[in-house]
Amino acid sequence: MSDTVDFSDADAFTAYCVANPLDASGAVCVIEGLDTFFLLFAGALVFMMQAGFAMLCAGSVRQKNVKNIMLKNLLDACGGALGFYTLGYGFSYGASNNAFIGTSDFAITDASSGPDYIGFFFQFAFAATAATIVAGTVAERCKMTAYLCYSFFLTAFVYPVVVHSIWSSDGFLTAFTDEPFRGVGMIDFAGSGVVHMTGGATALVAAIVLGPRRGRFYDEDGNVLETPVTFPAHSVALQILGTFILWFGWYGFNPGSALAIANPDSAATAALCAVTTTLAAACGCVTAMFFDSVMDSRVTGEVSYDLSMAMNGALGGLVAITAGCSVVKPWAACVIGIVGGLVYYFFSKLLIKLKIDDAVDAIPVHFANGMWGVIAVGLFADKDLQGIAGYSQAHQGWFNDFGDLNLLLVQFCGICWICGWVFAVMTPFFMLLNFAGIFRVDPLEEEVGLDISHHRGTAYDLEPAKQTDVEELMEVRASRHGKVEVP
Amino acid sequence: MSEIESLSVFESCTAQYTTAELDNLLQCISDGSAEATAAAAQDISTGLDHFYLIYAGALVFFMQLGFAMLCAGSIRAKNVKNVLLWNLMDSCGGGLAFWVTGYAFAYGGEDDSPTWTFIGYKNFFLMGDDVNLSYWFFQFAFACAVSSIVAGTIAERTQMKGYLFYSLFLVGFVYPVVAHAFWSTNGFLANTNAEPLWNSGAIDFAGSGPVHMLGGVTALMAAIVLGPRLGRFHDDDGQILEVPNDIPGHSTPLAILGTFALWFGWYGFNPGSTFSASTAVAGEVAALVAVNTTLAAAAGAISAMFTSTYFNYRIEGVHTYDVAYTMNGLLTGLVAITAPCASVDSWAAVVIGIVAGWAYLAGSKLLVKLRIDDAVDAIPVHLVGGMWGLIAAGLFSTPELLEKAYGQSEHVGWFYEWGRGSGNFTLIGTQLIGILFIFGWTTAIMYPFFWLLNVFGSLRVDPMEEHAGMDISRHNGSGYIIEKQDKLLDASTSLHQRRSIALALKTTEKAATE
Amino acid sequence: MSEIESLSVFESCTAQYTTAELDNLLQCISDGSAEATAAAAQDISTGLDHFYLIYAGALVFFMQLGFAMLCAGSIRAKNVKNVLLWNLMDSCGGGLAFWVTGYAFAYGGEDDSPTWTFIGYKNFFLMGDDVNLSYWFFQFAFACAVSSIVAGTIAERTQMKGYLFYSLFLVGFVYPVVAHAFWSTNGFLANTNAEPLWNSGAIDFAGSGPVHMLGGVTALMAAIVLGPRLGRFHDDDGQILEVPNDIPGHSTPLAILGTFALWFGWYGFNPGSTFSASTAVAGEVAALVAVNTTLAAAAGAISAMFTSTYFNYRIEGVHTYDVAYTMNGLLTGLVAITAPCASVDSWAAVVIGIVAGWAYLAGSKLLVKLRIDDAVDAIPVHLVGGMWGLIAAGLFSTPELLEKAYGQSEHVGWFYEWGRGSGNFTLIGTQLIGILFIFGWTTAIMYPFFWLLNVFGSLRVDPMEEHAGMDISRHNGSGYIIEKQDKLLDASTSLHQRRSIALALKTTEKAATE
Repeated sequence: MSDTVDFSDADAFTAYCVANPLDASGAVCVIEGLDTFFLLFAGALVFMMQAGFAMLCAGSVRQKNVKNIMLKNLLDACGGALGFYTLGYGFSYGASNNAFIGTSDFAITDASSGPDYIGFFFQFAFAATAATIVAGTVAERCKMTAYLCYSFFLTAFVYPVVVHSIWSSDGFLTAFTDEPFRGVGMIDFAGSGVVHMTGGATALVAAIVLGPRRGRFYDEDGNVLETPVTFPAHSVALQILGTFILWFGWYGFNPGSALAIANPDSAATAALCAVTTTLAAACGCVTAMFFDSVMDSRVTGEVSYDLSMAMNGALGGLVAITAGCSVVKPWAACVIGIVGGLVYYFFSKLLIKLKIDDAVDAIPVHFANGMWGVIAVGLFADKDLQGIAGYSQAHQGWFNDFGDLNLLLVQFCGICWICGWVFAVMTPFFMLLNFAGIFRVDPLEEEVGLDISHHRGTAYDLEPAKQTDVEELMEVRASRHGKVEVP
Repeated sequence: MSEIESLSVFESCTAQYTTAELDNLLQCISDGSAEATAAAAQDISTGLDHFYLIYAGALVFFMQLGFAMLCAGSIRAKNVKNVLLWNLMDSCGGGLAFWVTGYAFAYGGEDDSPTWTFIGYKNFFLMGDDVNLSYWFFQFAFACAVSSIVAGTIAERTQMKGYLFYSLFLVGFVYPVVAHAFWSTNGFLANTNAEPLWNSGAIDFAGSGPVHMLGGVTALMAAIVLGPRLGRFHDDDGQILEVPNDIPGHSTPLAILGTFALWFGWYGFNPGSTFSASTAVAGEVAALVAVNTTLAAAAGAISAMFTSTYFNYRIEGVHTYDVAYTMNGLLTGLVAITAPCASVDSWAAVVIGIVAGWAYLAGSKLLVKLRIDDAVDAIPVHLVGGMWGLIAAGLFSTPELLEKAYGQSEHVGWFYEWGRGSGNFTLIGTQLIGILFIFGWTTAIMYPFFWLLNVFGSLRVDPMEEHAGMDISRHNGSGYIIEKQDKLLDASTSLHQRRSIALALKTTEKAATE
Repeated sequence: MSEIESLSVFESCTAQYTTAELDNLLQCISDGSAEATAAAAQDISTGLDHFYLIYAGALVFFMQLGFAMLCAGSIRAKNVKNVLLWNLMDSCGGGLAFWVTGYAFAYGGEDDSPTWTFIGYKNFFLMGDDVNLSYWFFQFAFACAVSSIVAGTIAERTQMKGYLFYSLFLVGFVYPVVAHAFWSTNGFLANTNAEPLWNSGAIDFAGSGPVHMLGGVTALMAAIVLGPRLGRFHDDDGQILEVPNDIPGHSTPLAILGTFALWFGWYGFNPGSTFSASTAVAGEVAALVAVNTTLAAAAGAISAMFTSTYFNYRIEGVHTYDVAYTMNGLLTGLVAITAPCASVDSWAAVVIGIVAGWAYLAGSKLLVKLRIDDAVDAIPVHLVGGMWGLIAAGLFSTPELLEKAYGQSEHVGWFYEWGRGSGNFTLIGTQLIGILFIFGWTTAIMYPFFWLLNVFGSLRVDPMEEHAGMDISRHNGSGYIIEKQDKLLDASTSLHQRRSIALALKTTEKAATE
């Protein structure tokens, strides 16, 4: 500092040294290091959601397909990483002259500094999440090859386009530009729309093209069953394990989307996100479960508590709050969670009515609640919080300003865009796969289970030791020590 | 801050003092510079502290996973759905109860005055702008842990209804009162109070008392009112069995998974209780806490395992190593170090852990003697461990570390009072008062509460349901559907046959082309 | 800092320079202000770095959960309790051993002199005030990982006693010596040493060598001395089987859970090894490390899976996708990137991962050929992967990144030496020396150690126990007690009957009221 400033000019010197008190000491460095650490932490938590999805899906399917679904979840993370690395990140955030897609920074070649790398890491975790949502829906009947094709395609192309349009500063719906769409741009803080709806919409298309599992809605001869057969989950412990891991991971997903922590606004935003995330999940869980209990008890006369309702309700609440977690008040988070629980309940029933088979109910959780989350922002967004979270304050949620429908409208446009894009691209894609005969496994393999037919045997072998061996051991012990009786 | 950003200090100063004397100008420059520095540092610290609390809160929340898996693994397969749902409800119902009243009762409206209050009164529903949200988040995770502790003890025989009632009541009211006493600046036991009890206040860094002991006492009350599971201490005709029936857990992997998850979560629970990582002192305290937590856990596991192995060897003549004792010993070590983690040396952490392992074993045997049935041994872990933790803090707290962590060292651990030659009982006395307070308050409230629930028939399930298992009776079917190997293999025979034909065809074809 | 707080900058300056000229005074204000800022930043940085190490340490500790689940899932159901208890003991016994001697041997008393020492000599029992406690915590988690690596390989046939002996010995002595050589400032291979070997020192950012390769070599020695499990390569009469018997794991979900947990933990293991997050450079390095870790893991899984699928397809004519190969390929990718993660570009991470996948498959096949039985394939993952990681660091390290992460770029990866036109072998040579050192030291110590244990009959369990399974023989019963569905359903029949009656009654009642 003393080298560059002319001390004889007292005014200039004081102006400089007072205006730049932090450059000299390296406090700026602390900020960058801290922000990087924050994203590293958040990215790792979001990554952990992969484990959550894997456990949840594995628990929810039948025992004979466990290995298959776990491998798919593992490959989501791996294929997703490579897909997003080679193409996806460039399409999402690469510099571009158009509002549709990025055109540079493939294989993160432009990255030269910490923020670039950590940005990629954090975004990769999101992309992998979008891909893994579909795994559960198409479980038990989708071919491995098809799955790999689609998960690469999704992370490398379909999802990045959505990201570019909504989150990159070049996108046409983005809020992060000087002149956003209708003065505000789409508010999707952590990706109810971008991540969950994209994944959920893909799952919907896949489920329709793929058709239901054998024996779910139709009997052996293809006749419609009067009551659809429910395939119960094979391990509740795994399901709940997965749910808790997902909830844990969401504390990286939502607060992490503040993308920085070393300034008061970001810090306040991240703290708020942690609270709203918690409340929405809790409300979603309680609502879905008790609503189901009440409805059920009116039919059967006995009160029962359904676990999958509880946990999918919680996940529904989490998905719903993801868009608005930084711009709604805690009470609104509760309302969003409550409605999220109901949205899940009814959409789940609707899917069954429509004979669309979703092995883990990922469509109601991610698609329906993703949509609700995006809408909820249009209803509940709070002007002050928008400011703190770095959004335009030109328009706020409808409930906070009854004369102003702009934000709600923008949110609707976002929904239409995501649905339209995903349906338009993925429908032909899946139909092509189907036409080529590499989408669905053959009926015999499905009957036998994918583990035996494609993964060299079952996932479990709980065979205990041979009884004769055990008895022999006990007898020898008893004679040796003279104290133990043969059980 | 914003003003300083937009306008250089010099500019703002000269604008104010165009005609001022030189001294004034210099003074202003100097002040402005100091202010800008402080503001920038303040910004970073604020961010860092929020981050730290979110990190720690997330880890404490992860303990819910740990409790769920531990409980699920430690009970019979027929009730696994039930107990998992309870644990999920702890986070959800508990979270909401803490939002509605819990936080307000515990910390609402606290001020710096030396007044002792019984309960907070503000920020219900998180209303008001004066709540630090990341602090709320961290505290929420603590509150949920309290009610999860009880879930394991009363598993396999309690009605869902009863569970929900007590869980909401515990998190919404009973726990906050104790947390208020220990941790609010207006609490009578809080050393953050200007004039706490005996001018000392209790040392409970992260909650051996308010969290674990409270959960443990509640579990004890519930277990007494509920009675043991069918077939545990009595036969079908209600005759007392000579040797109590052990009811082993159905899945060791789940239990160990839960144990590791809890241990991991404890690295948020204990170090997070500094609430800050933005100063060198806070960082150093947190580091010490992490180390002590590790050592106490390790020592607890080792002492419980080898002690039980030794006693068992004397009876049976074979060395067996009991997994359940080991992991519960470990957890007791963790519970015990929770109160003194910031104020004891690392060797003391090892000692605390070793004693905790023994305390657990003794507590566990005692419960069986008294025919109190604890499905997962949560009472010896949390009640006994928590009590020992509070006592240990009164024995081993060193002056230097108390100074660092709490900024006071007037009253120190009893062993160090000795070292000073005083033998002053103040700190250990306060710790004992804390124990009595928790015991008295919880018993006085929770025993009648459970008794009433029981009278109204909302506590225990009927024997038929208990035999069939809660999963089938209340949760639409069993938690596991794992068929026998043979059946699956049968189904695959036809597939394999077809495969062999395909392969044979291919080989022939290949041979033909060559 | 305290002085500056109590006295304004202006006051302290004017006190010093009462009669000074304006320039001096201004300079002093500026200096004072800079100093205050630096002090504030220093305070925050210290806190932040402690936090960072606690975070990273907690994640590395989480890997214990990963190892436990992976091992448990990959072995037979009858030994599951045993291997879970081992993994718990790794953390507990290992933690205490590292407290007693390990840390002191590895890092105790290091100084900035260029001396090469064999072993540290201070801070046993964490005594002394000069230990950075959060650093200790982070290193403890590393040390535990070493001994967990071995647990899987020797599972299902090793005595508890033998396991405890070697685990304490490994963490308390063998590992610290290697860690000292690579990472202490007095280590002969450490690039933090002022005059390391060949003026270069080995590049091992987070421990492909000292942690993974060392664990792998120990596992190899143990497996050789122990011999294979009964029925793996020989039939009941001791005749060699023509086709070795595969012994598949009993639960894929546990294994995959473990894999994910390990991967998650690696985000503490690798990025955490910057030891700091409070400077822009440290942040940048940590960010790159996170990216490289991700890519190598992904590439390893993909390459191992497709390669095995391809070879299998040529033999069997059916596409099968092997889960165990995939996850072990993934882990090998992680192990391999651990050494070079801070000094290679992202494309190189992908290449390293792909090669790691192949290396794993080759290693695994080779072991079977040599009839060395590794219950969870830990030797190919950690030994082969660790070796490849050290070599890869010698090949791919770029000058820019070495400069950033290590502050030196005199000797760079061989491919870049080429680019410089020099073909200098120094770095790759040092890496090979590192490999030889780890191999030599570990073999020289551990082989005799295991051999002695074996001679004294403390290593292998007797065949009868092996057949019956360790859980029943040593751990009070089986790890799973999942009753048969049918039995539960039977028990619930009466319940359902009563329910239908209740429902019927209710309906009638309703009809009556209407």
